[in-house]
Amino acid sequence: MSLFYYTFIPIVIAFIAYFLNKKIKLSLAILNSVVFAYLFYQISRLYNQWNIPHETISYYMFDREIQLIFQLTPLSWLFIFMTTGAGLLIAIFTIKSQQEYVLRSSFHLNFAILIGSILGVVLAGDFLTLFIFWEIMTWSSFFLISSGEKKAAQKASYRYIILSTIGAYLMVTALFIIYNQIHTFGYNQVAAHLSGLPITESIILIIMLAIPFIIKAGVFPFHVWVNGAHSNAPKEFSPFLSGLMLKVGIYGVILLLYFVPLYNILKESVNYRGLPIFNYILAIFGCITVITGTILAIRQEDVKRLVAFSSISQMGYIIMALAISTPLGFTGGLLHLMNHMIFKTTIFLSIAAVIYRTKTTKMSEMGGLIFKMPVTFTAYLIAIIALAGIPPTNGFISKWVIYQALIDKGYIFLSVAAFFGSIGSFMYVFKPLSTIFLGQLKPEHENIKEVPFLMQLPMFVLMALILLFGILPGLQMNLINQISQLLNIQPVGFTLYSITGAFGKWNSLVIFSLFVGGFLLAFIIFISAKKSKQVGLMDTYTSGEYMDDPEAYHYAYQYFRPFDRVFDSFAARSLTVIYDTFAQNIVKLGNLFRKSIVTGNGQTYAFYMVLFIVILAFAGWII
Amino acid sequence: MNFRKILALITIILLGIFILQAFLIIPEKGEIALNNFGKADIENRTAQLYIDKSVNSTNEQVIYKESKDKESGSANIVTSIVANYRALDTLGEVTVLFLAATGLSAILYNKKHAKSNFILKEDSFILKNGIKILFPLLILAGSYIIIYGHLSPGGSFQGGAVIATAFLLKLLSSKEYELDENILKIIEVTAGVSFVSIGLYGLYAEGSFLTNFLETGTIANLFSGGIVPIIYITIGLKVAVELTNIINDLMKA
Amino acid sequence: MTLLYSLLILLMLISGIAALIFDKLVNSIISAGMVSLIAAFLFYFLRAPDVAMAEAAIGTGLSTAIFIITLYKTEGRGN
Amino acid sequence: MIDFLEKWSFFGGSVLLILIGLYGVITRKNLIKIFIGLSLMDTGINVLLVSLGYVEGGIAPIITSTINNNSYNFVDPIPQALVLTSIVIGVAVLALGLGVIIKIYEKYNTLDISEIRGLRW
Repeated sequence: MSLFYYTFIPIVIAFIAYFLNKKIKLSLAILNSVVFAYLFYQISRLYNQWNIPHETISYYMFDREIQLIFQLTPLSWLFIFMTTGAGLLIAIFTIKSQQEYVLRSSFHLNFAILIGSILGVVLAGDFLTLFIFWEIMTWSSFFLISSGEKKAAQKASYRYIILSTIGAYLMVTALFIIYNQIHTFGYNQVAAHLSGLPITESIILIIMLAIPFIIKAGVFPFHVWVNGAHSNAPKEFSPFLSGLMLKVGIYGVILLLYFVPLYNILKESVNYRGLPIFNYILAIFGCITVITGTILAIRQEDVKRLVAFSSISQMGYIIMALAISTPLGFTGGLLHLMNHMIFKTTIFLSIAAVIYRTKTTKMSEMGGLIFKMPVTFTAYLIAIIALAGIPPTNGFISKWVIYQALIDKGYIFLSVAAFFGSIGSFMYVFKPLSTIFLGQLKPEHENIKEVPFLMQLPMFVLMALILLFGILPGLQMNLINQISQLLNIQPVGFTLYSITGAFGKWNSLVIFSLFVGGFLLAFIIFISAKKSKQVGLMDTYTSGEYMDDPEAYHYAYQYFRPFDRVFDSFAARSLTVIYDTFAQNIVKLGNLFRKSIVTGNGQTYAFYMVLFIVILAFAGWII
Repeated sequence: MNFRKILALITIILLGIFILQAFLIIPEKGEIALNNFGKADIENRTAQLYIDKSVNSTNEQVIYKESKDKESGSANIVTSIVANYRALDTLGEVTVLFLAATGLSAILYNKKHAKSNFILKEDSFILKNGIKILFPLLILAGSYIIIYGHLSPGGSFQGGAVIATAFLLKLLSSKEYELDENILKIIEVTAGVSFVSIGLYGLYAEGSFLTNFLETGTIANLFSGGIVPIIYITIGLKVAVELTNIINDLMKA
Repeated sequence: MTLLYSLLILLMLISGIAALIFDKLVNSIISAGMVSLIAAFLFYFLRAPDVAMAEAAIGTGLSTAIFIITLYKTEGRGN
Repeated sequence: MIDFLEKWSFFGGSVLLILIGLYGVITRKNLIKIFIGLSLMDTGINVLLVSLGYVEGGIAPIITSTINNNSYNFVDPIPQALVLTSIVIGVAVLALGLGVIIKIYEKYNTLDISEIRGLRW
């Protein structure tokens, strides 16, 4: 099958199914699942066929030939495989979960277009193709975010589209500047051209090209859209948004840093401890992203916002690892990218399942769902173990590689940030666990049941993947080493069970056996020990006080308050506030201008017209 | 005199200077400029062809009561321009008039009709009785001006205005007087439709819109000028009705 | 003859200025009608009898009338 | 002096009338006065157009029993025809504007344009 059809099929099917869906309920979700399954099958067959030739589709515009170029590399295979896999799982999940959702048809339409456009972005062989699909992706995801059920979804999507548009403008400007000089958009030609330019000029162009990717990846100065968009998007789209959309930004960063070998260009610029300054700044941004995301995640009372901030901080890890440009860093970044996609999708899906049953996202309104929704609970538990980086899950391995890379290069600040983020992630993922699943059951949730099987299925698959890659990281390393070869990076040694780091070897089989043993021991102790007694949530003893706000007395409310207090001043100076102040000042300036010129008096406008004519006449007279 | 007015005055004086200096431009070869007062160069203007009544430049003399079958046989050259040479302009102009009147009734449309259609407190005796004599005379004068529009000064616009004035006086004179809007509508529609259908018949008979298809006759006879008097009468009716409508609407507002 | 035209034009300009200056709107409207009337004379002197008739009937008569009607429908109601 | 008047009285006078009307449109506060200004501009433009077509010693472009052929020194008839339509359109548009004024007065109960701020955003 031609590469072009991978992008083409979902988009066309989406439109057909959209009209079908008006007549037959659920047809769109089922059709989407079938199409994604087909694509998934086709793409998995493409593995190891890296010598497929470039594919060119030409069309004419204004008497000029414009080409869409598609190519397949191990890197793009990784991304299209992840995209269709996640798309398939989510499409299966939505069959049941969206039965009461009003904007169902448009959700599936945009979702299929989004999948197609992401495939296009990743398979693109030159910057023009990439940009076209990039824009389709931006718009379809914008519609998806704005179709969230909360009112705040519109504001969040607005913020998202504003940032994306700024990025797109910068990118297209840079591309036109480059095209004007070399008349081609190809990756290699652009890279060659950039390395020939004076260093300041090429760095400006590189930054203009990089900013849209960094915005999509949600890295520090542009992370403001992530929390709002993730928490307000439809519950089924949040997993995809966090699991894949952010990763597409990372794909762009990889493209610029390695694939288009800009690293060589940047080497000639100022270096800091053997690292080009651009890379170092990127790494610092990643590190700030980790800290910001972690601190803000701990403060949240809304479970989706919490996980959204956790996404920000995990993206920081990936950027940090990729930016330091060592073989180990690259491997760690890519490993964490895959693993983060798997466990973050699991977390969001399990939360979506909880929302599906309880219809709320406030943690203080839930509790004790462990016996009501055991599968969801297990999925969440395993995913957060992975997120916190505890063996024998995949999250541990990728974090371990990243730490190795950081310590090997001796970046103290970055390492400290990484450890801080790891401990912080431990704190914030524990909060939903203890408040949603543990604790006392709320009276109104007495009759809750486990979600339907179709919704459990994706969670089972993802749980299995977390454990599988936790035990056998060699499966991922195989592909990553192929990518490393493609990008001329020295591969990292590995076997099926183990990875060779800078200071030693990680053998996951041994660790896994140890953990299973330990777990069994703990389980036996747990079984044999006395059970704790369950009490009702509303049995709180208030000493005769009148409770006007029961929420505030829930133990989930301000769970880590002592910790938060340390960072209160930090959170108050959040970047969102700075952006908002900036926007308000611009509005004030505009108002000042408006009030003096646009007076609302028709006569003034008549006077402007006369003045304009006089100025025209004067201009004609002096010329 | 505040700052605002002084600024306006200065701007307007500047504008005046720029307009007036346009009259001082002496044209170079191939350029067009405004003529001096009284020095209009009619020989080289289109107007000469209209005066000669020969757009195709046969340049025969047009003689009072003798010349026959001139392309536009009306003695009043302005009329021949309005109703024949540039009749399409006039059609557009009538359309603007119609739109303005329609727009006015749309703006002032009042469901209740409760407000007085009159502005004086009580009927004036002199006006009321004077109008009885004056009204038919004014209608007659207006009709004369319209019908003799192709022979003497005057024409449909002037005559229409005179007729509208007659109705204005009638409306002013009496509280009870009400115009029958249906009749006005019928006249207006008939006039408009006949104007366009004359044009269309010209298209059918002679090959282009609003072309003369009747005999033009001898210049300065009452029955001369081909379609000019007919068109002028339709325009006259239309102008009279539209202006009457406008006044009626304004008074009923 | 030139002097006569010039005087008429001067009168027209003075009427125009007066129409803008008068406090009472009725006076303004009458002054504006005066401008139209003088313009009608000027048209006659410019050998344009058709235009003169139109200006006299429409500019002087109807325009002034609709101005007065509007005035009475707005601020003049009650006077 | 006479030469100057002969050359400039019509052109200058009509242009001045246009400018007076424009000044009124820009500075007067009363809506009816603004419309008076507009009608003054209208008149000024009409006079200017007709005077541009004037020919020295010319006669009105009508063939009558005394002016019995077309070899006389006629003035330009085209500006006259244009001005004829312009006058009628002028009064129709003026009436439309005045109708709007009546409605504005019904809504805001004032004719002062500085108090009618419908054009603000």
